[in-house]
Amino acid sequence: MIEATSQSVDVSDVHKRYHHNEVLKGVSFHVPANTVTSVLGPSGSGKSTLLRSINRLIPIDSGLIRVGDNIIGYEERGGKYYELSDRDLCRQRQRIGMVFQNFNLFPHKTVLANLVEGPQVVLGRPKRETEEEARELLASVGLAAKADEYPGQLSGGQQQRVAIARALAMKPELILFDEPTSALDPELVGEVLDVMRRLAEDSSTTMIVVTHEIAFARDVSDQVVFMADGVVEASGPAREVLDPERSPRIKSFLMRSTR
Amino acid sequence: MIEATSQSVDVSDVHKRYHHNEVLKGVSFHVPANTVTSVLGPSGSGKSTLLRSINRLIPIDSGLIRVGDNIIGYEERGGKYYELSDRDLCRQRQRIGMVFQNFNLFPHKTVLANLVEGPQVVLGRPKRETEEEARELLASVGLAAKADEYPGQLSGGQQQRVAIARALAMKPELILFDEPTSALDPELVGEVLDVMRRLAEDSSTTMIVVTHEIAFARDVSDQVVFMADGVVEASGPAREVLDPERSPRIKSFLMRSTR
Amino acid sequence: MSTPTHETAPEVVTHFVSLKHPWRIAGIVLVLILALLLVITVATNERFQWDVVVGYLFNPRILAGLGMTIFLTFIAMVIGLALGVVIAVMRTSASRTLRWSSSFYVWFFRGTPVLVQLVFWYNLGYLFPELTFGIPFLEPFVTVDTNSVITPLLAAILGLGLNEGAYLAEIIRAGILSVSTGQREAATSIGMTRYQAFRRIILPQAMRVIIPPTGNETIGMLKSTSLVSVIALSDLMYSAQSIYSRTFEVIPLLLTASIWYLVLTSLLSIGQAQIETHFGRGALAEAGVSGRGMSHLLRRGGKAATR
Amino acid sequence: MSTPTHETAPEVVTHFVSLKHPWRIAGIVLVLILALLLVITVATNERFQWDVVVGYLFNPRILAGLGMTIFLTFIAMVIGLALGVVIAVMRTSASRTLRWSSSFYVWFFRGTPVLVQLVFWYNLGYLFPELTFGIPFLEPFVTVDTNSVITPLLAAILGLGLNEGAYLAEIIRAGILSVSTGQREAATSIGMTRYQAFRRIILPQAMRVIIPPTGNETIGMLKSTSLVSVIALSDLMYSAQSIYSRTFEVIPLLLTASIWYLVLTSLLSIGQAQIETHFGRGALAEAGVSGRGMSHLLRRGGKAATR
Amino acid sequence: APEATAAAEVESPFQGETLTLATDANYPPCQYFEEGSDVMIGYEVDLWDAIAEKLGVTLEVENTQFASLIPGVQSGRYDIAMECISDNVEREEQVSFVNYIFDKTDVVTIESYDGPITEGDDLSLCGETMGAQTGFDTIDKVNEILNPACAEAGLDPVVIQEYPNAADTYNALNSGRVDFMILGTSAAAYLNQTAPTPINYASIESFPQKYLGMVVEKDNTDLQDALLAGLEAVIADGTYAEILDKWGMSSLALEEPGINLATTRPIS
Ligand SMILES: Nc1ncnc2c1ncn2[C@@H]1O[C@H](COP(=O)(O)OP(=O)(O)OP(=O)(O)O)[C@@H](O)[C@H]1O
Ligand SMILES: Nc1ncnc2c1ncn2[C@@H]1O[C@H](COP(=O)(O)OP(=O)(O)OP(=O)(O)O)[C@@H](O)[C@H]1O
Ligand SMILES: [Mg+2]
Ligand SMILES: [Mg+2]
Repeated sequence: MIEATSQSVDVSDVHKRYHHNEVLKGVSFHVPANTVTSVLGPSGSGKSTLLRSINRLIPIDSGLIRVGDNIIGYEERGGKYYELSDRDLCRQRQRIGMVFQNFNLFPHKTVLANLVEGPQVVLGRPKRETEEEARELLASVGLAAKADEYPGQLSGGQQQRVAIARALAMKPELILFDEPTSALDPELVGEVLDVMRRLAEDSSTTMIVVTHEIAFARDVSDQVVFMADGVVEASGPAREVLDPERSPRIKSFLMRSTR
Repeated sequence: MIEATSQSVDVSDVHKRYHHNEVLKGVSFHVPANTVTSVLGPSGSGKSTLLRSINRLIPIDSGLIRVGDNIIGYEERGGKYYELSDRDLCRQRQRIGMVFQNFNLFPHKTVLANLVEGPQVVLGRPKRETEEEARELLASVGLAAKADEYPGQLSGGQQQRVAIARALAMKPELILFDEPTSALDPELVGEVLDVMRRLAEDSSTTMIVVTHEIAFARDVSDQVVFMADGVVEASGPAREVLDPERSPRIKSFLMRSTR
Repeated sequence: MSTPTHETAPEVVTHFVSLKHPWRIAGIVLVLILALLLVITVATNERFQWDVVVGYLFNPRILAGLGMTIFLTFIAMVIGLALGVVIAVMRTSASRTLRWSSSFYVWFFRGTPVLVQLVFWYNLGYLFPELTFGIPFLEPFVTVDTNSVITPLLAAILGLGLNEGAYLAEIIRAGILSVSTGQREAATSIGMTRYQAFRRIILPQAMRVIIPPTGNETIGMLKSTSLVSVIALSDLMYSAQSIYSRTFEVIPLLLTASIWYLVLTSLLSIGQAQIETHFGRGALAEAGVSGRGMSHLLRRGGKAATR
Repeated sequence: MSTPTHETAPEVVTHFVSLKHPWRIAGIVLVLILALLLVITVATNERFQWDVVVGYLFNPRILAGLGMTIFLTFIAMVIGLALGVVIAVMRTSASRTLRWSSSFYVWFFRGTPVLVQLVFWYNLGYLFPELTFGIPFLEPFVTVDTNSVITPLLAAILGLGLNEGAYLAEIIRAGILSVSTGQREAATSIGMTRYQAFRRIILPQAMRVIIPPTGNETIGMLKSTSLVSVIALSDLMYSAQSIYSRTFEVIPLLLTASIWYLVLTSLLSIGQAQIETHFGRGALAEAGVSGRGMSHLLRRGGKAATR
Repeated sequence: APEATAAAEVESPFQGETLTLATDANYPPCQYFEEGSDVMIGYEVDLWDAIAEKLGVTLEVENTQFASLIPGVQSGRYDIAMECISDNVEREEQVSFVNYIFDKTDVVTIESYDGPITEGDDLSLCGETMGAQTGFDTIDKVNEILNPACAEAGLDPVVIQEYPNAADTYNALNSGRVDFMILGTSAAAYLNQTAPTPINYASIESFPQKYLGMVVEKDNTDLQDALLAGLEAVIADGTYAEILDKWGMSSLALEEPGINLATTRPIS
């Protein structure tokens, strides 16, 4: 087993616009290595866009994202930052996992093949070993029986769990979760969050989780980032940020959810 | 405005299998007209499959589904039930709305066009009127500004709200919601549920809602159906069904969620 | 783009250097040199006889052939598209009969050479001297001389159109396959009939995938029309051939024809690009307004600013 | 299927009547009658001279032509596919140069008739008497007589292959467009390079959409090979023509050729169906194991049981 | 490597060399493939063999299509092209001809034809539909000579339908698409022997004879002269007469061959 070493994340003054719609208006926050950060915020506030930027799935217009010692998309040589080629960028991304809001499973591959694709093709690890690990992962999210089915044959919640397992199979040092439990029933939410929590502790992984589960944000995460309208409205320890007295915005957000 | 008249739903002994996997193992329950029924249950228990069966998007293997006076997919003539042609089946479906778990928005049409497609093409209503109504609906789910964007340009939560609005735009007598608030933040969940509740009361619509929001099930719905493993484990008033003492299954389901 | 957007905290200015693409530059240079060489050799080579080429460009026979090419291509594609949609839908139908008969159609018309089909239609009179219309077993309404009904032009239209239908059916079927099941379910769930769902939801989304190969077929048809020479019609290419078989100016006349084909192809390509943009609306919007299909993901990342 | 599945509560037995499809039955009957009529007229019509048709089926010239047709089709499609993938990727590339030069390639090779391209390659010696290999501005390594390098076969392979590349590029591009952006993002997010993502995620999903039109192209190529007669090669159709130009048995020999084409097309269609099933795995599984693509939605609903 | 050829009877710079000759062997009796084999036969085949022997050269014969013949000769891929090609002034601007025989045009109908066409009465063709192979230069003659005559006589013109080759034309004749077809005299005689359905043929007076020629690159005068010398030798020793006799074409013999006769010695 490769020993994963955790990475800190530093987002500073990131801007991103789609045509005339400025989605990220200068987002900055810091995620220490080996911690769990929850990103909360209303729908459309730019949470998914932020995660995609950290992975450089979309280019940002300005600002800087640092993961560990690296600036995402660049490489330092003699004080200057050179843009990375596709190959090198992929090497950066190998250490960053991502669970998409709409899963994006590979429909032409079985569940098991979805999981081993990354470890085998990208990391070049042996078939036997990766398949064993994948089956273990599947079992831990309650899907041992579905290994040989295709994503199209799964229910929504099952697909979501496969997506989580696919990201974990790469054993990344940083994982970006985009609402990883939205399609799960309360019982499973608990189980899956347990899996994630264990992972965070065991293998010293840094996690950024976009979520609507206030409970998760409060109980599990070391830090909460509250986004609204493309900016970070508040960030810090959960107790502080999720204090209804802090801002009317957060108050109304929380009020509803505790109903 | 067409006055909608509500319909009762009667599901009896419905079986459905995919290859060797029996997904619905004899599901029966009754939904009185003009009530809200929540369907709860763990992931993979067959909730989505059930909703699709009610709409006859998938054929069932055996059993009977009655909506109002009609058996779905059949027509009574002289004591016998004749299978419906595609045309007549569509007439049945016009009165049944559906919000899909994965939204299934029409990606080649703008948000507004997604909403008016049904009213204009299926019901043949005038452009002016339907567009006005659609804009109102969009405003009520907080998306007035997104009317002319394409689904691909929306965030997950925005897409989900469009999907809800699209189903409501048809003013159906029965609406099937498949986890309609999974992608929404707590604040919006409240708003959208309000929209749905108002609808249920105002226009006497029958609603069946697959949901993971225990709070919604408890507060809003007249009846809760708890599914597990392809059968109805319990059904009845929320207070009764969501009583942890009722069965170990329900107990473990609820325990986690109230954490 | 690389200008600082926030004046706050003007710390260390980091220098960012965009990715260089030495191979790309080498590629540009190579392509340009090759293109230049080609243009020079072609333009200056006496053996191409450019004066003859230009002289024939508006020759009445060539223009008549051009007209025939355009006319036949247009008609054949219209018939082919109509047939193709029907057959593609039949091939994905629930009814075994419809599926089998449409598969048979595709098999038969893709399987036999157009040339043979043209000869067959043209010589129908040889095989069936009279055509009879009427209800079976009753006195026929009309009986006509086959050769007078099946004019060469009709034979050409039948031969090319029926044949093209089989090819386009496959293309449209592929298009239908590319649209996810969820889309049909969504259409059905708002009460659309099968026809409405196909017409308004499935087909418009399938179009993105249907158009490029249909462009191929149209451009291919421009050239296939020369097969009608076997039934005494003369299209663009055959007109050129019939001139050079008299004058022996083979290469110049082939060039004349090629120029016209290039003109037609260019017009079609422009049309194709526009139709593609039209049907790609949703996807293009997703990729950013100025984007081209999925290319934004392949494109060099955005520029980072100083911090 | 209509048997009661639960013995509990045997209430009123309701009778369900499946949907009748009178039109479908009429259709079956019509198709069968037409097919029968056609077979009878064709088989019994003396003018088809079936004895002659059969007599030529294994004629050595016909078989040689058949071999040439198969060989050229195979080579041209292999070259075409390789080129097509490269050009399709170039057309969706971020680099303007790559996009432009690939667009130019497609425009040029789709725009000029294959016949002209074949004549051009064959007569390269007319335009460039010697071919020189070497590094520019240095002493060339080899200088050879063009006509001896460009054999007729090489000219045919170049002409057909380069041309086919342009057509297949469009088809593959359409296939790439059919795969959602999310798939590429997902591939990228697990650290795949652009090439790996294309090879393992995009292309396999695009295949479903690529295969049917590629089948068209392959079958079209079987027939297009007859153009190589212009450069002294003789394929199946040309062999038939060269026989009937001596014996004047035009229709029987066209039938002989057609039979072979039908045989080849049938083999290709079977292959196509199997490749389609292979690449449709995921989608087929979704539609139920016994399903065919999206057809389950179109199919008559399941049977309801008595309650 | 070319095999040792018989000693040349005619002196030429090509002695012992290999010359390439291109043809389209789908045109009996000029040249075509013998039934069931790859052996090319025809009166032109006999003739070019005889000439090659006189010149002491080896011929490499390539079978191709018309569209390649002329560019092939011009590009030097081929030295000679022969396919019963008729000589005219226009063509001589592109290539040179070594003329070796006359040809005339015959009118062919199927045996069951019962229309107005009668032998010797050219105007009886007026108003009928004619099929011809594309590039056959008698088509021009119909347009230039016969149709004006028809118009003068107050008759409808001949309707012309062009087909890619003789067999396709014959097929159209057979299925009643055209009333008659025109063919070179020698080809008509051959068709009479082989056609699956019996035919009638008659000659047409208003169409003059024309020269057929071997096609050679314009500037290659050495080869033109050599071929002419070889041809003259073949005529002189009687082989020429023998060949024409064998193919039943003695009436078309050209006793005084020449180069580019369409301009240097026009008929009529
Ligand atoms: N490809 C795109 N083109 C144009 N606009 C886009 C695109 N993607 C996102 N947006 C816009 O950016 C804004 C933020 O989107 P994002 O997906 O980041 O929201 P989010 O915070 O993840 O919301 P949710 O909780 O609903 O998923 C939205 O208003 C959306 O309309
Ligand atoms: N097309 C299909 N082919 C095969 N199996 C299927 C198909 N669709 C659903 N299933 C199976 O049926 C079972 C029930 O699926 P369904 O989507 O109804 O679950 P669900 O209750 O909606 O779950 P969730 O809460 O996760 O959405 C699952 O085990 C799934 O694997
Ligand atoms: Mg989001
Ligand atoms: Mg579900």
